[in-house]
Amino acid sequence: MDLDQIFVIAKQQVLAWLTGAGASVGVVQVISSLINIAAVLAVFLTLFALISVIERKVLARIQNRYGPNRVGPFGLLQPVADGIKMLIKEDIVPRRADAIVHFIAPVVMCAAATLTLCVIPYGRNMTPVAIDGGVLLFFAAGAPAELAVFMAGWGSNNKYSMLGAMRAIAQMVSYELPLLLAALPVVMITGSLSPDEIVAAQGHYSFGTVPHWFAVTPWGAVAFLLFFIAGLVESNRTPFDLPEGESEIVAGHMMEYSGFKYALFFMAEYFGMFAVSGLGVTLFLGGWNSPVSWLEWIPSYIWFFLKLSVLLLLFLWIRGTLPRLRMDQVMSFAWKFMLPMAFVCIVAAAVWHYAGRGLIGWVWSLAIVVVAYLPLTKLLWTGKQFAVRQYRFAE
Amino acid sequence: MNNLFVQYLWLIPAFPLAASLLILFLARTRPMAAGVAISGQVCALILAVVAFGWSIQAPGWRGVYNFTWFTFGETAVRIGCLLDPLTAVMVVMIALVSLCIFIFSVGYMAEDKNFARFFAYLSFFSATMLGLVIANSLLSLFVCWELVGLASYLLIGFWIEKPSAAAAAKKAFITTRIGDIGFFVGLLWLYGTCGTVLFYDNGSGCLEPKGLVLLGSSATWVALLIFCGAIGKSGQFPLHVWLPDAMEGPTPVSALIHAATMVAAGVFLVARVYRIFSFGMVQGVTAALTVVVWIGVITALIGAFIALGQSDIKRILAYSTVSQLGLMMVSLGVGGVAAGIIHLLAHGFFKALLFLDSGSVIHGCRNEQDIRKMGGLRRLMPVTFAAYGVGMMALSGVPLLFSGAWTKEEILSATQSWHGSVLPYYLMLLGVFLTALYMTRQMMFVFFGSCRTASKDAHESPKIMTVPLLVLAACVVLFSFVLTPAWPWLERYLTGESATLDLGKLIQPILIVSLVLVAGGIAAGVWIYRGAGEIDPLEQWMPALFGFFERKMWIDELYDHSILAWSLAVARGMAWLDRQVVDGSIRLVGAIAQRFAALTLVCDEEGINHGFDGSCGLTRQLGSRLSVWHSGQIQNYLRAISLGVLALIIVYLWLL
Amino acid sequence: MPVVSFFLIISATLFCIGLMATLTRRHAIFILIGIELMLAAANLNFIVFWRYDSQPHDHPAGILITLFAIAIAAAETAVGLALVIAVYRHYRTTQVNSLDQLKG
Amino acid sequence: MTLLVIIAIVTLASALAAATLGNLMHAALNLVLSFLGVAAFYFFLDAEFVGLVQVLIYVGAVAVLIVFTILLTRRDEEKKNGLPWGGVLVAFVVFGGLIWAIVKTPINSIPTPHLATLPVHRIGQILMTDYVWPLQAVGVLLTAALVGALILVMEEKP
Repeated sequence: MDLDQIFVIAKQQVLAWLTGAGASVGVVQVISSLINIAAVLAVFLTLFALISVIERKVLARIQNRYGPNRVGPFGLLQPVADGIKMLIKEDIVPRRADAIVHFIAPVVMCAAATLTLCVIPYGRNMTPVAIDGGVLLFFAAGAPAELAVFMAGWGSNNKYSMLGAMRAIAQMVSYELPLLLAALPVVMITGSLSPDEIVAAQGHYSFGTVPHWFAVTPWGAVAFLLFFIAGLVESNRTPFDLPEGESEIVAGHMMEYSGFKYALFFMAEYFGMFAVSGLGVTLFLGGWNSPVSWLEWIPSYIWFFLKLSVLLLLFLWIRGTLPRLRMDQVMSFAWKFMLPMAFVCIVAAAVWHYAGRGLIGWVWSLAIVVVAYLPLTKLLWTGKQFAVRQYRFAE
Repeated sequence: MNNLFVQYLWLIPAFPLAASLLILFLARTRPMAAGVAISGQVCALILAVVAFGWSIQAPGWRGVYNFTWFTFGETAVRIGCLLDPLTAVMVVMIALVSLCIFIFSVGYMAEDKNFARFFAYLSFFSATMLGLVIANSLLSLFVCWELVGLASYLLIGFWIEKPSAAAAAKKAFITTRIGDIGFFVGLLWLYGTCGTVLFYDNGSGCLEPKGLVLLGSSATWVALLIFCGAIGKSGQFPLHVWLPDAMEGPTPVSALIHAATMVAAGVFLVARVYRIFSFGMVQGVTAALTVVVWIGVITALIGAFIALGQSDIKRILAYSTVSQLGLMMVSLGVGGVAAGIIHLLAHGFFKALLFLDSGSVIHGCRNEQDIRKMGGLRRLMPVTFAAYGVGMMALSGVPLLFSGAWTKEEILSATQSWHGSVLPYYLMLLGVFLTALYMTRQMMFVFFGSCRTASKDAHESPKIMTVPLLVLAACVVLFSFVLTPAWPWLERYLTGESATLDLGKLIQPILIVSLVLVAGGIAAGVWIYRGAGEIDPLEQWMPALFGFFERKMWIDELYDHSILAWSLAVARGMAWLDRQVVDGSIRLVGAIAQRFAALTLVCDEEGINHGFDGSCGLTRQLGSRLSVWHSGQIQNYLRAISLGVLALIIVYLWLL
Repeated sequence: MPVVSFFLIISATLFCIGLMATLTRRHAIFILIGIELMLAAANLNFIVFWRYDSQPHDHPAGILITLFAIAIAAAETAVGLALVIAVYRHYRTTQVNSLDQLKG
Repeated sequence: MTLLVIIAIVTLASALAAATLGNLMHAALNLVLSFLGVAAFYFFLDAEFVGLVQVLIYVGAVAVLIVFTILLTRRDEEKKNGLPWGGVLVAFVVFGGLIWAIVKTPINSIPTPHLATLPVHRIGQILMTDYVWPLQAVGVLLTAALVGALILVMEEKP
């Protein structure tokens, strides 16, 4: 039996059973989409629980300590404990806060996050929502996240949360553009917005072993790097986790939340992380393709989740090592480095494509990328080295 | 060769003209003026004599010199000088007489304050008279003719302050001008028909056969028109009224102008263009000449009769001149051209003599001119009496010694032989009788009888006045030698033949007849006026007739009431017309313009200003009312826009 | 009732709500919101007419127009809001009826 | 079909709320909801691409802009004077006009023609070939708007 398609076949059998049971076509469609959603939620909730523990363990290991190992074997049941804790905790809503906005914020946050998840192809024809403009949906779904952050900050009627929200929005808005532009070369080369076609485009191997992943190509590597950094910022992760910078403004816009809403925020954050890395995998690391041709017998979803876990570990690793950046540095980095580099990637991709995708193309695009990289970095760092920080206040 | 001198003929008038200009502008002192004038006249006389000598060489010789006066466009106006027996004789006579009168007037005008101006005018007059005589073209003749008229006007009106003198001058000028109009028309007609006004232009002149042929039938009319000029200037019948009034001027003026020269111009003119008059002569009679004769006859009789009735010494002489001119015209008319010219010359001398005599008489009687106030001057002024006697004898025609007789005799013979009619001959005889009568009347009144009021302390005139008198008297006597039928040198010279001495012809039957008449006239005069006192004996006898003569036959009054009245009426009509119609129309136009201006003002004021202000006000109100809509509220605008869109939709759908 | 007119009615109501917002609200931003609504309604109409066009064809005219309209609307909103901020900074108020310096 | 009706109701309700709510922030958020509703309509009308773009731009950018502007102009006192009936009246009149227009126009009830789902590729191709000039024009417009907005808002350095 083909392990690869095991889940797909299962679903179809259920549907077949249903149609057999006399459900109308409409109902069957609804059921099938429900199944997909259930599958996504199940997989990623468990992953969320798992990763919350793993993150603390990895961070601990980085900091030369053990991390949570009291609850269950090697601390694996820690998430259950956290979950229960979250549920037990009293849900405090600030009195003069804007109750409705306060309440809706986490809801919208989670909705946006899950919506982005169901676009990514986890295995061969295992994409929960397979629409033509999949990548576009991903970004469109990402858009309300900013709004949710703002609602959280505004709803809790708290200066610090408002400040945190402002920072988060500024950060997310400025990095949305590089994120989009980093994805653009891939879309340009494959000529389609649907993730399945992108993954299919990366399915070939040259010389039997080297996979045609986009990350392998020079512009692809740079684009992947940019994409990854932008992803970090979108999900407010470590080097750019200013919104909820613990040391400064105590959990930023999530300050006034407690209990389960706070958990929801965390869930949304992790889902955001999963989505970004998932997209990163589909766009640059060949989605569910195996790195080498002779390992194709391993089921596609296995490959996808392997790559995903690599990226997540990278997230955690970065969180453990890099210090937090200043807000203006984050901003100038976005506009002065990321955006121009993204444009350069597009040009490099074009050159690579029109030079026949072969060695010449490879060399030319590498040259372009390197040539562009040097002045940009020089521009970025010299001026701002230790300049006095300028505070700009909103009137 | 012989034309050489003719070129300098124009010098003759040039000298007096230069003298007159010199006097007018430079010489202001008395001796200077007199000296310049007299010297100018002497030069003229010398040249005249030379010219006379030059023309005597060959009988009937004619010197012509023409030159172009000015050109306009292609036509050139040519004038010139002419030297023929007629010219030579006239030039000498004029120069001589003028000289004598110049010398006489030095004494006569001694105490007059405008002495220089008088001599300037006199030399100007003599210059123009000489110019007239030597002219070879009717045009230059006409120009000099006008200048002579001007000179006479200036001289008659010399005493400007006397209103009667000014009126007389004006009268003289105007009446001569009336004549001149005819002359001018004739001149134009002549030019029109035969293309040139030159008398002799080596063949193509108007007096030469070719010109005359061109003239053709219009010759009589041209002649008559030119005769009008002569009538005016020589004081013939209709236009003689100015001559007696011209006596207002100083006596030398009367002598020079109204005795010798100017009045003679008319006769000279007729003589000059005699060929036009006599063109197409039938037995010596042409229409023009008959007219000349009858005018002459009438003038002579009128002059004689009126002279009888006058009491002013100079006025009597004036009327005698009128009658003598009439006589000359008759002689020309009947064909005795030479006789007429000769009588003219003689008359010039003795009439100048008589006038100068009367001048010295007046001078003596302290400017008293009424003969009835004079008397018994023969003892007080012997020289003047003697000269006067010679002049009187010559004028009335006492034969043998005096030239007047011979010339009259010539004229009477010519008149007798005239084929036109016999009447003029008998009338002329009456004229001779009357002439003798009024001259003796004057003689009796002035020199004989007892000294009346004015001539009580009369004294003889100074030498400077009496010497010219004697010279003139001598001339009169000497002149007759050339005239006697025995040796009619002058007559032959004038007609171009050579004269032969023939004593047998001395006594002619006509001479006897005229002798008888003259003697009768003198006897009648002496008898009538023997004891004449203040009142004229003739007046006692026939007061009505005498009054008729004295009033100059009411001719002046006739003119006043007829022509003058009409012209005044016409003038008044014209004045009225001008004032009412022309001025009226102008005033009307002015009024209309004013009305129009008022109208435009009104419509401008009311219509435009108010209208404009009104419309401005309107727009401002509208603007302010509309500005309410611009409340600045954006929503108002948006509401308006949406309503507009809605309306559009509805219209669109309604149309669909 | 044909589906087309159903959609048209929806867009019409959306349009009128936008219009009402623009006409009634005092606040400058609400006017912009109103405009946004009206624009959305218009775009909806474009797509409806493109979708229910009687001649089937694959030329996505409606979509293109809507895309351009959306882009332009975004630009317009950006400038509008910038204006509102500038006005607020200068007049300390965003009440439209007090911003009537251009009064006639 | 019922889903369509539900979405219509939600959209219109949220739009009405956005129009009438006093609280600025709530109005803005309701506006976002109505944008999402319109996007849903686009999906119904087989125009996913436009729906996605709508969500991306309106919800992602415009809403944030509006919210930020509200933040920046918060200290403005909100005078609660009466609802100006003039505007409402005009709105209703226009609404009546439109409805009358829609009802009157004889749209023959054409069956929903079956459209092949339009691939995004097709849109891209046409955009880049036939509509390249409008695209450039919009690009210029957007840049101009960007710069303009920036200048308007940038305070002068003291």
